[in-house]
This record gives sequence, structure tokens and C-alpha cells, in this order.
Amino acid sequence: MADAVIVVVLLLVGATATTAVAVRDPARQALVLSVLGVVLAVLFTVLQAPDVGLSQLAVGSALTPLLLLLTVRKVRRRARGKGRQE
Amino acid sequence: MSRRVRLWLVAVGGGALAALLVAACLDLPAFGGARHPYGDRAVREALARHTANTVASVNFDQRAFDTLGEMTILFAAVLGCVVLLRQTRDEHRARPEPEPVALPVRRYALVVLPVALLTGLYVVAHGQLSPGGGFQGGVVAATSLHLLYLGADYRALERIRPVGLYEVGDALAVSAYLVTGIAGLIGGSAFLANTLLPYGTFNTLSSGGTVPLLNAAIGMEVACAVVVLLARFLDQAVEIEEEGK
Amino acid sequence: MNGWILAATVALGAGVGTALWGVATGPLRRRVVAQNMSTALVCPALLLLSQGYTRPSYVDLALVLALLGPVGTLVFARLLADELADDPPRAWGVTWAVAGFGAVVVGVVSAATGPSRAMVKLLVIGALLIGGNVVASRALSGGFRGVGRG
Amino acid sequence: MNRRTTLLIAAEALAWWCALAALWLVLISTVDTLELVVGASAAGVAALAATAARRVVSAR
Repeated sequence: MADAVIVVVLLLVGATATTAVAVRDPARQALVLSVLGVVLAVLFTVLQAPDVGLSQLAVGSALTPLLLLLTVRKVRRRARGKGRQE
Repeated sequence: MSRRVRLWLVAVGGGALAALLVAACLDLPAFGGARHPYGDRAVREALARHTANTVASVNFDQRAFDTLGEMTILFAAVLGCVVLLRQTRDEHRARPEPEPVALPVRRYALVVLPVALLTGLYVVAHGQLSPGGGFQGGVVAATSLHLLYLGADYRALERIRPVGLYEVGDALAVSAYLVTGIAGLIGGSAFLANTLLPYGTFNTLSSGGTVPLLNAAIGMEVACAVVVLLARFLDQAVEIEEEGK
Repeated sequence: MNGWILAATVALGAGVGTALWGVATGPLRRRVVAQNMSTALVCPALLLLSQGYTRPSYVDLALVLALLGPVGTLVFARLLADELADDPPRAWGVTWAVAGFGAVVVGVVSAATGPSRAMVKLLVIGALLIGGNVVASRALSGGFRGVGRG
Repeated sequence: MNRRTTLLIAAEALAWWCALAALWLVLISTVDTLELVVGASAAGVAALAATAARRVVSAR
């Protein structure tokens, strides 16, 4: 019974990670990825590893989405620029 | 290679990997057991050096050399990004246009920026006492500065963030880690050995010998590295344009 | 397993499960709101876990999440502003409901802590979390006009 | 920049420093001298950042 929280969070991590793979559009994928980061941080916390959880929170909640979305924006701008030239 | 052969190759490789993983999993110690041979020794060593957070003791004392490797990886990765994402000869910089931002969002960014920066410094400074440490705090502090991009625009961020200074800070922090290691060598024991400083009172800021110093070096390194990395990404996404547009 | 951990389990299972469903399906406006809600639900759950394990230092995780979670939503609001401007989210009901949940959890955990500096820390986390999520919600529904490219 | 604006900026930074130093006292668990010194410097850095950020944003 004491492990119920671990089971619930593990299931959540499994479901979120599968969703992150299944979603195809990079911007929407970044949204799922940021949820995955937060859920992983909870998993590390319930497994009594708060240091790792804190790393995951720091990186996953704001930094990873920012890097991903900036890359998406650059790629889209380039594609738009190319489209205008042709 | 035809599509069929490729699929077979993937199936065989994946199946073998799955079998190996399952075999390894079956041989693992039981989940949540009471016997932790490594944990017991790590905790004993951490307490002997008056470090309240055993993870910090493992990272910056018992395995400080591994952390040097990790730090080098981050340094090299950021260096690679800086080289790859530089402005090439056929690109030019366009001035970013100011973005209209709703007033509550701007006020929130201006208030949370210093609070998040302070929290990052708190996490770095208390790495040997509570969960956290140089890496976590450094990332929080670096992220906090970018609230200025989110709450205002890129030009505002550029004016309080001279990238050159952060590049110098990154290199200085890496050298500070190495110098602390060499100080241990000169002090009569081994590279990065925690024998130089007094271990202090348990559960205070000055406990743990060199652990807080190494933590601070890592915190500065990570904060500067993330700022430089994001600066390159922002430059590419916002300012740099190809010629002929 | 005590009441605190049970409450955290329920919040995570039901709340974050729903948020995951919201973030995985539907139009973009629903997905960004669900992402914001996941932060707003996990942060109180972390406070409950810290209380359940009687480890006051775990509160730092909730502090970092209360600061950086809304920042993550602001990133999406800022960089997806073009797409969101066509179809802005209107989810004030959900926002205030989840903010109320956060306020209740912070209140109960503070009451269990008793008057001390630790309680003030919990209240600061609560204020940062609720303020951050409301502002992030505001930013999603037209906080950035999405015409510039700065 | 005349004396009046300098004075205003100094007052703003001081106000931020007081608020952030109080926040540091809330965050920490045990209070001792070194903790106070580190907290005062950290609050100083954050107060400088806050003042600079507000000036940059309002100067546009």
C-alpha cells in the first residue's frame, strides 16, 4: 500500500513518455515534454532522490521548452524565407 | 539494403536488447530492500566529513573527479554550440522589433526575475545541506535572467547581459574547480582530495571542507554556460538572418 | 502511507492524469492550458509529499517549480503567440479552480507546520504559485499580441 | 544622469535589497553569521539585477 504513490507516478511517467513520442508536431511535443519533465521530477521525489528531481525541474520546466521552441522558430523562419525567394 | 532487411535488422537488434535488459533486470537486488552496501558507506563517509547532504558529498568529495568530467562535457558542449551557431559571412543581423506585452505579464517578469535569481543562489549556497547544488541552482539563476526576454523583448535582455563577460565567467569557474583540485595536491594529499579545509560544524554553511567551494564553482560554470548557450540560440532565432531576404 | 501521501497520490493520479489527457489531444489552446495546469497541480502535490515524508527540505522542489513552472508556460505563450492569437484559450474556470486547490493545500500544510519561518516560506511558495499561474493564464489568452517577431 | 535620478535608483536598489534579504531569511533553516553574510551578498546581486532590469524595460 505504501508503494501506491510510486506505482501511480510510474504509470504517469510511462503514459507521458509514450505520448511525447506519439505526438508529431515539434511545438506540441515540447508541451508534452515539459509535462514529462515535471512528472519525472515527482517520480524522483517519491523514490527519495530530491537532488535529481531538482535537476529535472530546473532543466525540464523552462529551459528545454525554450531551446526547442527557439529552434522551431528558426527553422520555420528559414523555410518562410526560402519560400519567399522562390 | 532493402526495407525488409532493415526491418529485420531492427527487430533482431531490438529483441536482443530487450532480452538483455530483462535478464539484467531479473538479477537486480529487490526493489525497496533494506540492504544498501554502497549507501551505508557513502553516508558514513559523508557524516565523517560533516556534509549533511550525502549526494553533495558523493558528487563533490567522494567522486569529485567524475564531476570534473561532467563539467568538462558541459563546457565542451557549449563551446561546440558557440562555434556551430556563430554568425557566418552570408548572414546579417536584423534589429529585433519590440514585442507588445500585457502589463501584468511584464510586472510579473520584473518581480520574479530577482526572486528566481536569489533562489538560484540559495540553492547553490546550500548544496551541501539540502537538496540541490551547483548545477540546479546555476540553471535556475540563468533561467531567471531570460524572464527579461519573456516579459519585455530581446533588446532589453541584451542590454543587461554582456555575453563576453559570461564567456569569461564560464572559463574562470572551470579554472576555479581545477585550482581547488590542485590545491589539494599541493596541500599534501591527492587531486581534489577534501583534506585542505576544516570540516566545520555539521549542518551549517561552512561545513563540508571544499564541498561548498566546488559547489560554487559548478554553480557559476553552469549559470554562465546556460546564459551563453541561450544567447546563441536567441541570436539565431531572433536576430540573425540569411542574406538575400 | 499517511493521509498526506494519499492526498498527493489522488492529486497526481486524477489531476495530472487529466492534464496529460488535455495536453495530448485537442486544439493548441487546450494543450497550453493543460500544460499550465500540470504545474499548478504538481507543486501542491510536492508540498503534500514533503509533509508526508516529514522532510522539510523537500519544500525546495516546490519552490523551484512555483518559480519556473509559470516561466515555462510564458515561454509557450511567447513563442507560440502567432498560433494562439487566432484561437486564444479561455479557461478562467479551470485556472481559478486549480489556484483554489493550491491555496487550500498551502493553507493546510501551513497550519500543520505552525507559526514559524518555515510557514512563511510555504506562504511565499503559495503566493508565487498562484500569482504565477494566473499571470501565465493571462499571458496565454492574449498577453502577447503575436505580431512582432522580437 | 543627474543627482536626483542617481538617488532614486539607489533608493530603489535599497528597497529591493531589504525585501530580498528578508526573503533569504525565510528560505534558510538555521541562522548564523556566515549565513547572514552570504545572504546579504546574494540579495545585493539580485537587487542590482532587479534595478537594472526595471531601468532597461522602462527606458525603451
